[in-house]
Amino acid sequence: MSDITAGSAARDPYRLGRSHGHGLLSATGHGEGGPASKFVTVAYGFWIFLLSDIIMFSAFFAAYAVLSKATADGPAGKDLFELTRVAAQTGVLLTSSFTGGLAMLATHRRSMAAAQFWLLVTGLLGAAFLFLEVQEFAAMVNEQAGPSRSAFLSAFFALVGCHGTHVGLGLLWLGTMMAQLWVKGFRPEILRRVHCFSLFWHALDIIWVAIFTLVYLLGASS
Amino acid sequence: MSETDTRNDQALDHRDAAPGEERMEEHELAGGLAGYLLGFGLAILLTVASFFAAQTDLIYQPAVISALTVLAIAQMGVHLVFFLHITTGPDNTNNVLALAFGVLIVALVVLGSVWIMTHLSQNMASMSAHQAHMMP
Amino acid sequence: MLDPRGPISAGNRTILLNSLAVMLVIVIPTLVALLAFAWMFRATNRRARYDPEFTYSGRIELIVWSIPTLTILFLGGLIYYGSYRLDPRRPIESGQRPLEIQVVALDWKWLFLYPDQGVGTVNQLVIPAGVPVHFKLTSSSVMNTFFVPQLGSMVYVMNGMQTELHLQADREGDYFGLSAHFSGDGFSDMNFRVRAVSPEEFARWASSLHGGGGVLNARAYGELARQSINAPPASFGVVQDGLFDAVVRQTLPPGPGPAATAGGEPQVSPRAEPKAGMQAPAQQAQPKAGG
Amino acid sequence: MTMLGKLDWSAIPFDQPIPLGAALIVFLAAAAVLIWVTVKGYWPYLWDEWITSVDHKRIGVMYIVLAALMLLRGFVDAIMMRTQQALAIHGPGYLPPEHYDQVFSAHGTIMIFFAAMPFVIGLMNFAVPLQLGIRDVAFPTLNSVSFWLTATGALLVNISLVVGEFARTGWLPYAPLSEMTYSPGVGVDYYLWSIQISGVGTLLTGVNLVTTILKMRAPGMGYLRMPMFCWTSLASNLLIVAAFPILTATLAMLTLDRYLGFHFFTNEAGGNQMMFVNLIWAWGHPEVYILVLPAFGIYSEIFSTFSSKPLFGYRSMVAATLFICIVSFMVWLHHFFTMGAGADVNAAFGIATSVIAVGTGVKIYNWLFTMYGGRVRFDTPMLWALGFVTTFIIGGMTGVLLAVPPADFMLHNSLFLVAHFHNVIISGVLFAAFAGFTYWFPKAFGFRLHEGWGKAAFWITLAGYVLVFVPLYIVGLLGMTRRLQHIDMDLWTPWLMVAVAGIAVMIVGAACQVVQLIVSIRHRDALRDETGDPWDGRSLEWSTSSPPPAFNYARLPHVEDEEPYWTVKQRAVDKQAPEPEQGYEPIEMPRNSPTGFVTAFFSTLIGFALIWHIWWLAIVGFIGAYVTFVVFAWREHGDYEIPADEVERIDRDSRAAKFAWMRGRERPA
Ligand code: HEO
Ligand code: HEM
Ligand SMILES: [Cu+2]
Repeated sequence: MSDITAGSAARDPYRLGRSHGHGLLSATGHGEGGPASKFVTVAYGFWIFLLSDIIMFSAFFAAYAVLSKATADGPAGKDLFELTRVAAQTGVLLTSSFTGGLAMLATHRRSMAAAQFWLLVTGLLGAAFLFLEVQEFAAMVNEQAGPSRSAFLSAFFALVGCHGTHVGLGLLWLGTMMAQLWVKGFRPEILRRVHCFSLFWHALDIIWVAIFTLVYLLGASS
Repeated sequence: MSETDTRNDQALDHRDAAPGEERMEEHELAGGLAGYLLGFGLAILLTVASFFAAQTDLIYQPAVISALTVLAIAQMGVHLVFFLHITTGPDNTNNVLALAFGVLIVALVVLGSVWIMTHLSQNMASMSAHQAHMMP
Repeated sequence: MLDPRGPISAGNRTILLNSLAVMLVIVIPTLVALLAFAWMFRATNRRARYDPEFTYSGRIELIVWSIPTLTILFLGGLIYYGSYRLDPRRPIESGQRPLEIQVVALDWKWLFLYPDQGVGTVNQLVIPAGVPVHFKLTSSSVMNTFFVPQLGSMVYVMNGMQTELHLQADREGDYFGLSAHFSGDGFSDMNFRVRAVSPEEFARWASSLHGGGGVLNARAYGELARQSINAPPASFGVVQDGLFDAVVRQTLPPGPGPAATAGGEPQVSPRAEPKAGMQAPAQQAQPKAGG
Repeated sequence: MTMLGKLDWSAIPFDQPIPLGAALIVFLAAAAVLIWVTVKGYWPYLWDEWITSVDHKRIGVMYIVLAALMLLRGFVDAIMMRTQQALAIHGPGYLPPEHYDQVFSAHGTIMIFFAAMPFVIGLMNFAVPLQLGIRDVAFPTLNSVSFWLTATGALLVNISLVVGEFARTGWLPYAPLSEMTYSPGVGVDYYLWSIQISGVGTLLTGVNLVTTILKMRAPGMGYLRMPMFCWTSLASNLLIVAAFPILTATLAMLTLDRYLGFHFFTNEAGGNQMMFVNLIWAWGHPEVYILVLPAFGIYSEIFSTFSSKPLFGYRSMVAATLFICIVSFMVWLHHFFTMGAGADVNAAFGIATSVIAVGTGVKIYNWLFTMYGGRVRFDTPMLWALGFVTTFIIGGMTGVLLAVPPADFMLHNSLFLVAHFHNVIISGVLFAAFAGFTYWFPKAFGFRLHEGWGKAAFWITLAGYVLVFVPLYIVGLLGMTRRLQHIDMDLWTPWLMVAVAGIAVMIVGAACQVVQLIVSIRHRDALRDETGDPWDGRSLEWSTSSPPPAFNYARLPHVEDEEPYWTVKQRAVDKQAPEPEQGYEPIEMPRNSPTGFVTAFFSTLIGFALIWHIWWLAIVGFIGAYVTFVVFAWREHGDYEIPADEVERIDRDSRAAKFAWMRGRERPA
């Protein structure tokens, strides 16, 4: 082996300024050790997808930033936003992120009961969040402050609604996965999916931080 | 962790970490239940601080926005570290690079759009304040 | 645009030719080298040296990065100064007071208003030669772009917004004007004639029109804003005060689309065409023809 | 409210002979193919080997078939436009505005989204895993879903030919023209849903290939040992992941405006139409680099292979690729200099734009020096590559010209712009597609394409392309603007006549390509490539047999340097002995899955239903898609195993063929 390596290095046209002697597995972070495991690949792929999702949100954020003053003589943020509800939503979603983490810990311990329990709690908290949001939207529509009232409200409903839709889809996914976990147990592919779900759920929480800061807190205070 | 990764167990120490993966054996600050608890606590603290900053009169009003921005960034950082287990370790390089790319694009899109749109809107304002004043 | 008739288009052209020249200086040698190398080192040419180890040269890399960089640096200066000097909002330096003209793009024709003269025209623009013109532009409905190639820069026009443009014709003559941004089925006919005349003749033209036939008030504007293709040139001797600002501020509603024009019937497929629009609605506003 | 929403018989253009006739021809052709397949009993074959295949090579080929068909459709549109403009001088021509406007909108949309994108993605799909020395992409079933979603988008656009209409708003539906008020028909809705659906497919491809390239290389293949095409594919897919979500969001906003009365871009209630322009270009500019970066990669492979030399300045090329990738996200305003953002914004974006020329220039010079000291062989792929560099630098130069704001104030939306982007897209992307197609065709099918017809196609296409687009630069300078249905200026007419002559030449060129394919298939035995390495290649894909086995490599190759196959090949030639055989192990491969096809079926329903406001059908479609997802998630066996002795048998055969060929070879001096 060693003479072959030496031979190829001598023929290596790019040897200029290149250090030698990398063992195949030693270079962590450079992927020289051959294809990564399925777990790493799946999680990484999902990570890339999440980044793209966040970029999609950034377009809605950009639109909101540009249109937030375009109230067309209609109500502005500070006439509409109720910070108590927003605080409740934030608390609920944040806690669900935490319980989601506990569910992950339970899967590491291979404890079915605990995992199912914490996933259920996470789902219920997510549903509570969604309920509060729907309530808010309904109230606004009733006050003639629906999305077609002004460009500002269009941008608001689209941005916050997009997050809400994600939470809703997350719930659907969560339910499906709890059923799978129940039926199939802690199999590698199920564990991969649970892991991706947890990434998804935490990412939604991060987006919510941006929303409650930029939309609600800034909107209500200016 | 072992069943999640049947084939590459032995190489565990040498491979990249999956995003969000917790290296349980490392007993890190952000590891295990303690990590989640710590993160949860910090996040609550920062949230409360944000809501407080938005409503108090203690902060000079025009600077509220910067206070809120800082708090939001801090909280996102807390979520990333304690919930998503992003670290600066060598096994996380790939994950952090991807994240950095995403953040760069988000910044370019949002800041670029706001910059462009502000200039456009200023130049296209239908009339000066003076003119508006003269209109019936 | 190769035949400029005003300071703006002359400036545009000079900058264009400068940039082109700078780039050709390196593009042409590159082109020649590409063809020459390919030919020289063709496999059948046994006299050419075969040197598969020649895959890196720090010196060449340095040159290869720096030549384009330097070119772009120079071009960057051109871009920077050009952008400021030829900014459409920048007034043209001149001893003359600029003429104010307000432009409204309609579906699918151009309305020109002369606030100081109190007159208006459709699809024909008359300007005094040698005098800077300050355009304020807007649209009644969709985006268009106001463009007179021989006079220079174009600019977008949009409903609810006002853009600005400064142009000047140096000499008397007839120029071609058009919309440079697609705006729907009647787009290809959204052309207008620009007549640059002597300042005296311009004054005569304006006063002959003033007070004459054709009243442009909110109602007439509403008619005019309906979709119509290939509207003939027309003029108005009386223009309601503040009409342009009312369009910009949207106190006059945006022009209707085809659904509204076609009399409320449900619109489904390709037949969503303007039905009532085909006869020139300008007629209904009783303008004085020609002018 | 009826069961069929807005759909009724008036949607079918019985009174318009041209679209109806075209539709009839397409319909009859499709029916003929279906009948032929049924009569011959090919359905099981098609279903098992292609439709449900999750093999990246098969999916790559299907992408390219789709792209080629759509390229023909887009080309027909182009012929219609050129002839219309030649006939409609001071007259109406044969296409009324409401039809002509659909033609250019469809041409642009189809060419970008359904011809260029699938072609490039197909080539990446086919070649990247082979070049990386691995067995498939990271997510094979997802890959199939991506393809079928793209096909759904293409199908919907083509349905609009018969049922309803396509958008009449250009390839980017600027608001407010595309809002309900000004475009009440279903044309824009067809656009929106077909782009959204295929956009999801593209995004998933991006995720898939980024993950593949970053996480799944053969052992030893560090980043700086990846072939150039893998690098540019990585950059391109990163751009997909970063840019397509912006498109999705922007079109979603327009959709909300049209369907639910939102006011993002309307004239009423504070909507801001400039926002649409801003956001659509924040995607649109990176999009053109998504197309051209993989093309640059293909050219890099070709310049190196056909010059019999490693790529010159490899690391410089990597740097230039990443440079272009990042900078392309900072220039989008150059598409609307004339909207009036003011001097400082224009200057900043103008300079940022021209900076891209530096990265591109570096690439050009490195290709130049790749040829220097090489032995340049003028096979068809190399001809396309040479045709590319020589014309692309002109198109790039006119692009930089447009990046100078005062120049753009005169040239924006002119035919000069149209000439610029066809100049860069046709030589940059289309020629690369043809080059890559010719280059990898033997790898995919085991026989080469006919060289004579390929060369004829090249020269004729090149001539036609110059004839069509040089006149457009000139009329652009003479003030002619784009998207004109008829022409009133005599100044322009001679040039339009030259262009229409050029399109006739291009038709001949296209015909040569079709003939080339037919001739090659008929003479496939004479053109057979036994060695797996017809061009004396340098990267890993040439080390396996043609066509490669399902698993690509019996053992994952161990990569020792930048040109792993070249090294191994020279060693074998030197020693006149093949690489020692290593032990064989069973291989796990992903099973076929109809998931992609079924998903596409339901998304076609969803798309069609939403376009025509048939709400119940949309709900059915969504439920179907969800059920498909659950069924897929629930399946028990995603993989199957190829036993070791089978692997061994396949590999022995191909090694023997390869060595028989190597034996006769000498190392080039
Ligand atoms: C694959 C597609 C592709 C590619 C590669 C490019 C490449 C470039 N484009 Fe083009 N473009 C593309 C596709 C389009 N462009 C458009 C429009 C467009 C516009 C807007 C014009 C307007 O609307 O008014 C500008 C300013 C540019 C600039 C550029 C520049 C600077 C490059 C550069 O990347 C070129 C770099 C290459 C060069 C320069 C040549 C080689 C370099 C050498 C030899 C080094 C030395 C040279 C110098 C230093 C100058 N493009 C549109 C219009 C869309 C629409 O409106 O519908 C499309 C589709
Ligand atoms: C094969 C030869 C081709 C010819 C002859 C051709 C011809 C044309 C013509 C005549 C137009 C309309 C110009 C105008 O507005 O007046 C056009 C527009 C356009 N073409 Fe092509 N084209 C070709 C290939 C391509 C390819 C390969 C692509 C992209 C991959 C492409 C993308 C576009 C786009 C985006 C537009 C703009 C559409 C719009 O205005 O909305 N074309 N082309
Ligand atoms: Cu661009």
